[in-house]
Amino acid sequence: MPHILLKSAQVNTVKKLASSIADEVQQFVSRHSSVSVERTVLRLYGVDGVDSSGTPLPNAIVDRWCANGEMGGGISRPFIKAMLKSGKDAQQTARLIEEGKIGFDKLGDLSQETVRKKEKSRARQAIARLDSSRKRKAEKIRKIPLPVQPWRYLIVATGNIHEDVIQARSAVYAGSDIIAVIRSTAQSLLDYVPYGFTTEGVGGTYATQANFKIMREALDEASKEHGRYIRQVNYASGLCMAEIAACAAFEDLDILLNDSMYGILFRDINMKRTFIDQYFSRLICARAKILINTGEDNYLTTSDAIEDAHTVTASQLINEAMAKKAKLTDDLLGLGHAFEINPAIENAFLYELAHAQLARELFPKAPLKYMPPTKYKSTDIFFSHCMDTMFNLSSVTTGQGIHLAGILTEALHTPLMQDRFKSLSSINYIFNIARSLGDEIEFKKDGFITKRARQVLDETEKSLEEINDIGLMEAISQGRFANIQRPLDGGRGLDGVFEKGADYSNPVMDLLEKD
Amino acid sequence: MPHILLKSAQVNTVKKLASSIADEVQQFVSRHSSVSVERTVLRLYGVDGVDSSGTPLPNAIVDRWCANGEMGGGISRPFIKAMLKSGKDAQQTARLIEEGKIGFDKLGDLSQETVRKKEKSRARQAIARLDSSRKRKAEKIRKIPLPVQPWRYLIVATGNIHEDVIQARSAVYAGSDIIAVIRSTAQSLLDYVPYGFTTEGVGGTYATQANFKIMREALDEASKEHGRYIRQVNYASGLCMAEIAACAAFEDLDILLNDSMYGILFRDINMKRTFIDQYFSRLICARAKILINTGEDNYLTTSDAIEDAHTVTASQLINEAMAKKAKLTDDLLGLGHAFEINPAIENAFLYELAHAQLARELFPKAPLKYMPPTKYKSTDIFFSHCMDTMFNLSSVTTGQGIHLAGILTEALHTPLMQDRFKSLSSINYIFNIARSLGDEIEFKKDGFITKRARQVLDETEKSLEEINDIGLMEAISQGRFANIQRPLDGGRGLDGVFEKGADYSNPVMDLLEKD
Amino acid sequence: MSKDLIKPYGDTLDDGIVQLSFTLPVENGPKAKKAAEIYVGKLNFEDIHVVHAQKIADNFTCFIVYARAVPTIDYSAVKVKVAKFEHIDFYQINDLIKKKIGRPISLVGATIGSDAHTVGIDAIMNMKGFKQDYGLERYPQIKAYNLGAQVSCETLIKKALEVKADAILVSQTVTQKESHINNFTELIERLAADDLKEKFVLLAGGHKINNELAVKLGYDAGFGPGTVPSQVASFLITSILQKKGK
Amino acid sequence: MSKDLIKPYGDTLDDGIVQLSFTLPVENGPKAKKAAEIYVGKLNFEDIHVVHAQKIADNFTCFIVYARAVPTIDYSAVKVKVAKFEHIDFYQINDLIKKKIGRPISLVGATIGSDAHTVGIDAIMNMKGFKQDYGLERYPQIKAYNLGAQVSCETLIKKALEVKADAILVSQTVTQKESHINNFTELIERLAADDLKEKFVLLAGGHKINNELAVKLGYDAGFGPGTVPSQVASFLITSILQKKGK
Ligand code: B12
Ligand code: B12
Ligand SMILES: Cc1ncc(COP(=O)(O)O)c(C=O)c1O
Ligand SMILES: Cc1ncc(COP(=O)(O)O)c(C=O)c1O
Repeated sequence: MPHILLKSAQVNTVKKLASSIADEVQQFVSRHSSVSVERTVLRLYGVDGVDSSGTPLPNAIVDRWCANGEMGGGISRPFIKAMLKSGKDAQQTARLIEEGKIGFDKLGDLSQETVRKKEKSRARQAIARLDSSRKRKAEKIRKIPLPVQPWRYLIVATGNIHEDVIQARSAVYAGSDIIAVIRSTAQSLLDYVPYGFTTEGVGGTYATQANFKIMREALDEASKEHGRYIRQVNYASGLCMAEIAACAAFEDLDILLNDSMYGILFRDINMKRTFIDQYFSRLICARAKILINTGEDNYLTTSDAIEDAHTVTASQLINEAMAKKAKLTDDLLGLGHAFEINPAIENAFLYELAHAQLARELFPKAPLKYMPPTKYKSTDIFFSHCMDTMFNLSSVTTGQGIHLAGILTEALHTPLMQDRFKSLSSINYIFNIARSLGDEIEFKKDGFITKRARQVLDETEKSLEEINDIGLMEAISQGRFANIQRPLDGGRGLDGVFEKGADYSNPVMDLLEKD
Repeated sequence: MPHILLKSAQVNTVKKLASSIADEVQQFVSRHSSVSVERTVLRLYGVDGVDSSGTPLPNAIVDRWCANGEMGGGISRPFIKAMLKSGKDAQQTARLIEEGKIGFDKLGDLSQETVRKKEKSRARQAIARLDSSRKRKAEKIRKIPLPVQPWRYLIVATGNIHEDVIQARSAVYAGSDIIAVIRSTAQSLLDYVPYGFTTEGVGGTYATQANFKIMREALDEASKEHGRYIRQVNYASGLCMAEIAACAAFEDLDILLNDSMYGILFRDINMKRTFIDQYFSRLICARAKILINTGEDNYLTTSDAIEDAHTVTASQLINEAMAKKAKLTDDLLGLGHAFEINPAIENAFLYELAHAQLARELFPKAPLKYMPPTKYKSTDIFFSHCMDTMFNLSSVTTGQGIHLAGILTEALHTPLMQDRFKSLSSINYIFNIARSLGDEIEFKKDGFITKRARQVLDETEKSLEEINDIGLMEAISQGRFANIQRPLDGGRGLDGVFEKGADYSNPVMDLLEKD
Repeated sequence: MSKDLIKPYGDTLDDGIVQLSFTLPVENGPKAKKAAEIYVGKLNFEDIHVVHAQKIADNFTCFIVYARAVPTIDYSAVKVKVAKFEHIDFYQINDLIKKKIGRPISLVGATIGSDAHTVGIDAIMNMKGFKQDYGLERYPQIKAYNLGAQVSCETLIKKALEVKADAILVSQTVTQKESHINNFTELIERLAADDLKEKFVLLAGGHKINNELAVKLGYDAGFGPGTVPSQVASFLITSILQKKGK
Repeated sequence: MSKDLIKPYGDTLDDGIVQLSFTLPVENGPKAKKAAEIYVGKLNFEDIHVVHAQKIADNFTCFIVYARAVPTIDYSAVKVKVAKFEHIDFYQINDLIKKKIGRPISLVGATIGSDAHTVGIDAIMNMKGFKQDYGLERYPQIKAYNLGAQVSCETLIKKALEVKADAILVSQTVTQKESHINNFTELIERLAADDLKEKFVLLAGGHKINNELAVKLGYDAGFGPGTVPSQVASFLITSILQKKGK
């Protein structure tokens, strides 16, 4: 790989600044929980399914518990009490609560000791479930190896999980290494995880545990057929980050879109809610070895890729710092960035190389997620195909990790089966003919590319200093990312946030934080 | 530009070897002439038009003169005698000869002195005509500047010169800098230059002086409209190299395809004939400042681009050496090469860069002609478009001169108007976003690219040594270029070759050689 | 052939050449190619060349075809509804509002439904504008309220009434399963139900919107890709004056 | 819908989606776009989206269109003529010739007319072959004479008679203005005139040739892109044996 030789002192400085910014957020996070964190605890304890009106049981239970008033203690203790009372497993207990046969108001007296013990043992079982998913995946990868990077990431988005399977198989046939099922438009705004397999969605297919399973089975088959392990991706961001992480872990998903700020900025979800949820969801990912993808690429769809390049880098550093607090290791950090410079700019490709290489060197061990051009994609599909071809070249040259396939019809529609094939033809071609280009060229010392990368890092440092001074929440309120301003108490989901009481109990989180 | 640092001693060696190879050919050339060289003399003296049966007058006259037997002396002297006899200009004299009113057998007695004087003055007028074309072009370029390199070269090939003009205008609108009118299939096998404008051709449009004029006028208009001087190209190779050069000069063409070996290898034209004709045609080009394009790219359509890369380099060196003997200066040497490596080869792009850069550094002042992929173009037009995109990148990165546009439908048909537009969109995009890439990267010292370039040069040196030992004509007989064997006395046009007598006279050539 | 009869042009007038690409749910092979050829024949083409056939999944083959289209159409008979207005500039627009209306005009804009795309409506409304053309918020004579994305019809109408808007600007980007049509229509129906439709100039916009579609759906005009704010403002002023009968 | 009725597939069965690209000889603008839409309608499409319209010359506009094709075809009714032979390998072919014919077979091949493309015929005939498949010259039981390109029909027939050829192989690459059809036909007519047509197995090949076209023109078979020599040899042996009634 060519190098831009970052100053290591400066790298240390920016990493420290990011860590300090994350610290402050973490202090807030540790004092709070949310309804979806609590629902996640239930899911991890084994609650699933829907009630008679179609509401997912975790929601139904948490709603009842909320109605009961005393939220500061968390759902774990009262639910475990109910289990002790019913003498049944979590699922059956949940049913009893839902049917009104057990009420949170009359759980009776149980010794603290007994409850705590039961909580611990349930929590350990929950962790064991995450561990077994991690082991199953490791075993699969031992048998059917991972392909080389950059990994070719293709989306499917028909709205119908069965149709998605057909599309996914086709993509794998053409060379894809990773299949992402895009979610139905605005699922991130739903304060529950839909249940069961689904065949109706706009712009994508609902993320449900059943859908995860259907796709994973298809991909396991495809992995065998094609001799490379095909990873499966879904999206955690939204009002149910941790719940989706749990469902994903249960079904052996490999990657989740999981950004500390995407929901805030692009879905107008309340920032407190988001920070709380992302932390727990990431703890789960870390344990189940689910790689996370962050969403910095999105910034460049609303702000300029040259002018605001440093916001991407700053956000990557913050995402990294927060991820580390949630015990995610470098190999699980699919930090996002994108090839989004206006093609009318002279030497745009040199800027792109500089930005991509900067990310590469700042996070040398992370499997960076690299997003293709989208904003400047033309309805001239032939021209768009050229842009993707250059994106492919930039990716393989700078050694990116997760390569989101650019699609020639990006400016028109979600990809047709043939669009995906055309995209992969270009990717396969470029990755082959330029496989070692990065190893065989150097960027001129103090040339344009090196200077540009340094400039972005300087701007990042400055920006992080400012954010550190005012705090991340204030920075977001001021519109420092993606040119989007979000007030502290605005957006959806704030009503689901609560302060932890002195008696708050979440033994799953405790265990995840400990080991 | 990145560098591969050729050893200058080795560069000297290969240039000397090529020069020595060319010397031997030149010795042969200077002892011979051909019917088409003689027809060219007539054209330069001012003979044009056709006889009643449609045969071009230069052919009709030379045929009569041949029939008369005494060819060793050349056409100049007898024709000048006829002019003196008729007291008319060249054209009228030619008419009289054609009508049988003047016979070559009865030109009467004229003092050597008188004839020689008249020959000289006609020759000087001929040269003046070439000079005035050169000056007109210089003047145009003074007013409407040349665009920057790489120059975007597009072909038109409808068969109908008027339709070609429409296509050419469209290409210029989309960004083309150079328009080449491809010739009708097999025109190179015609032993005459067709006369008048033409509307019927297969695979291209006949090269005629009238067609040249029509296109030049259209391009002059387009140059004005778009503020850049648009060059015009046609093809000299074939049985009429020098005649086409003369016609092209008369109509202010800028570039001619003019290779010392193309006709031999790809058109099965006799090698003696070709060597003789190319020399005179190049003298004319040098005088009229017509840039020549050589055809080494064609080799890679029949032999392998990696295995036989050195044949391209060897041929470029030979073409250069021969061109220098014909007084062509570096700025007129559009030596050919091509992007023709099998895309299934790993790191094919690195090989391409190495080859392109080698050519660049071996001929630093020549406006190299760079040919796009053709052989491995797929009928999958989307894939082919990606290949062209990478070709465009290689070109701008290694600083090529004349950039032949790759067309996505290369494997299907001669370009449609919309194909040309799509091609130029890619070129314009790449040239803009990667304009300075070559200045900002370096090839690793002793890395793959450098080593590959050196290997090709080593193989070239070896090959030139062998060719120098056996002589170029023998080398061609053995199939050293393009894997095509052509015997010394095989192929078309040998019957038009004759040995110069002691009294051979060609005052135009004398003047061209002198100044 | 009269000079208004046209058909596609490859490299010769009326050669009819068209490039097609599509997938058939069949396994690749000579029969699949033949099927593609027959299929394209049914689409009113002749001289059909299936130049490329590529398996892209089990039982799916993608084709690239060149063929000559047979029909001609009379170009002189082609009619298209364009939004009618004179495109004037920032200064002229402000002047005109001052002179002819005598008070700043008021607008609300939003992306409705679950569509989260704001870039389109922002391009028209935000200060900085689009393609070197100032956004509507920058016009001294325009009070522009941009509610952003994911806005319900209810909220939008409420705001429009609250600020006494002269016009409502609606953006839609997601078009899958006709969701834009549904959302545009919902707004119109709600306005109609409350008898508010005539109160506002109604504009629709987005990357797959054109004037014809918008008018069909009941809007006063529709604007697609490449629209600049001053075009929208020009149309608005023309239209508001018309409504006022000036 | 019976399971043999098919239509194009975008991302859902029977959605009919097709991509088209073509040029109309009109100046770009809303009317041009509308004309493109109407035109595609005449080609039996519905739900037509003219997604891109681009001026490519004065008075010429290039369009990219996505639309849903209306017709369906019955795949079970699609019939295609393929050259009938069992594809056997180098050794089997030589064996078969030895056993069944008892002497080496003899072939002449050439690119006829003014077409200078030899790569295609060379791929089939030259020693080194194509795609790791030996060329016909390499077969001990085949005497293959490759005359190269730009060969006249006369020369080719003369050579075929001279070497007592069992088969004649003809290649054509340039197809503009139907020049391949003309050349192929000329050869057939000359052979017929001299009553030689039945004397040889006649093969046609080239980058736009398929079996159907070749058979229509009077050849025994036609071979297009991707053909390897052993396929040709396999067909030849089958066909020669048939002629001999073995
Ligand atoms: C940027 C972008 C995003 C950003 C949006 C950020 C933001 N704050 O807006 C992010 C990353 C968040 C995003 C998300 C998604 N996106 Co999106 N996105 C795009 C993208 C790349 C560019 C759109 C854009 O900004 N264009 C630039 C603006 C200026 O153009 P414009 O919108 O056409 O606006 C102009 C005119 O139309 C007009 N105009 C627009 N509105 C109005 C209104 C009025 C009143 C007037 C007068 C004029 C007017 O004026 C504007 C200026 O000229 C396109 C692909 C592309 N290249 O087009 C996909 C695209 C639009 N997205 C798409 C999809 C499917 C999604 C998702 C649903 C994917 C998913 N399943 O997760 C999500 C979710 C979004 C949701 N629920 O709505 C699809 C839509 C497919 C379809 N036709 O239905 C596209 C085409 C990509 C694709 N090929 O799949 N996206
Ligand atoms: C190489 C090449 C050349 C070389 C030819 C070198 C040579 N000695 O053959 C050169 C550079 C000389 C050349 C010149 C020209 N070419 Co050329 N050329 C090509 C190119 C790039 C590749 C063709 C090729 O070699 N294919 C590889 C072989 C292996 O494939 P194939 O021919 O299809 O053969 C296979 C099968 O068809 C079959 N087969 C073929 N013949 C036979 C015969 C039998 C009996 C059998 C059984 C099978 C068989 O088996 C083969 C192996 O599978 C194509 C573009 C492309 N990528 O296809 C253009 C192309 C064929 N050329 C074209 C043209 C127009 C020309 C010129 C006329 C251009 C001009 N006006 O100057 C000239 C002149 C040639 C002339 N008069 O014939 C056009 C043809 C357009 C058309 N459809 O009519 C093409 C398509 C390029 C284009 N887009 O314009 N060309
Ligand atoms: C980090 C992240 N999360 C989630 C999403 C998708 O979110 P939604 O389903 O809300 O559209 C994206 C889309 O690009 C993303 O980058
Ligand atoms: C040097 C040279 N001359 C001439 C030609 C064209 O020759 P012809 O008109 O004989 O096809 C080419 C074609 O590529 C060429 O490279």
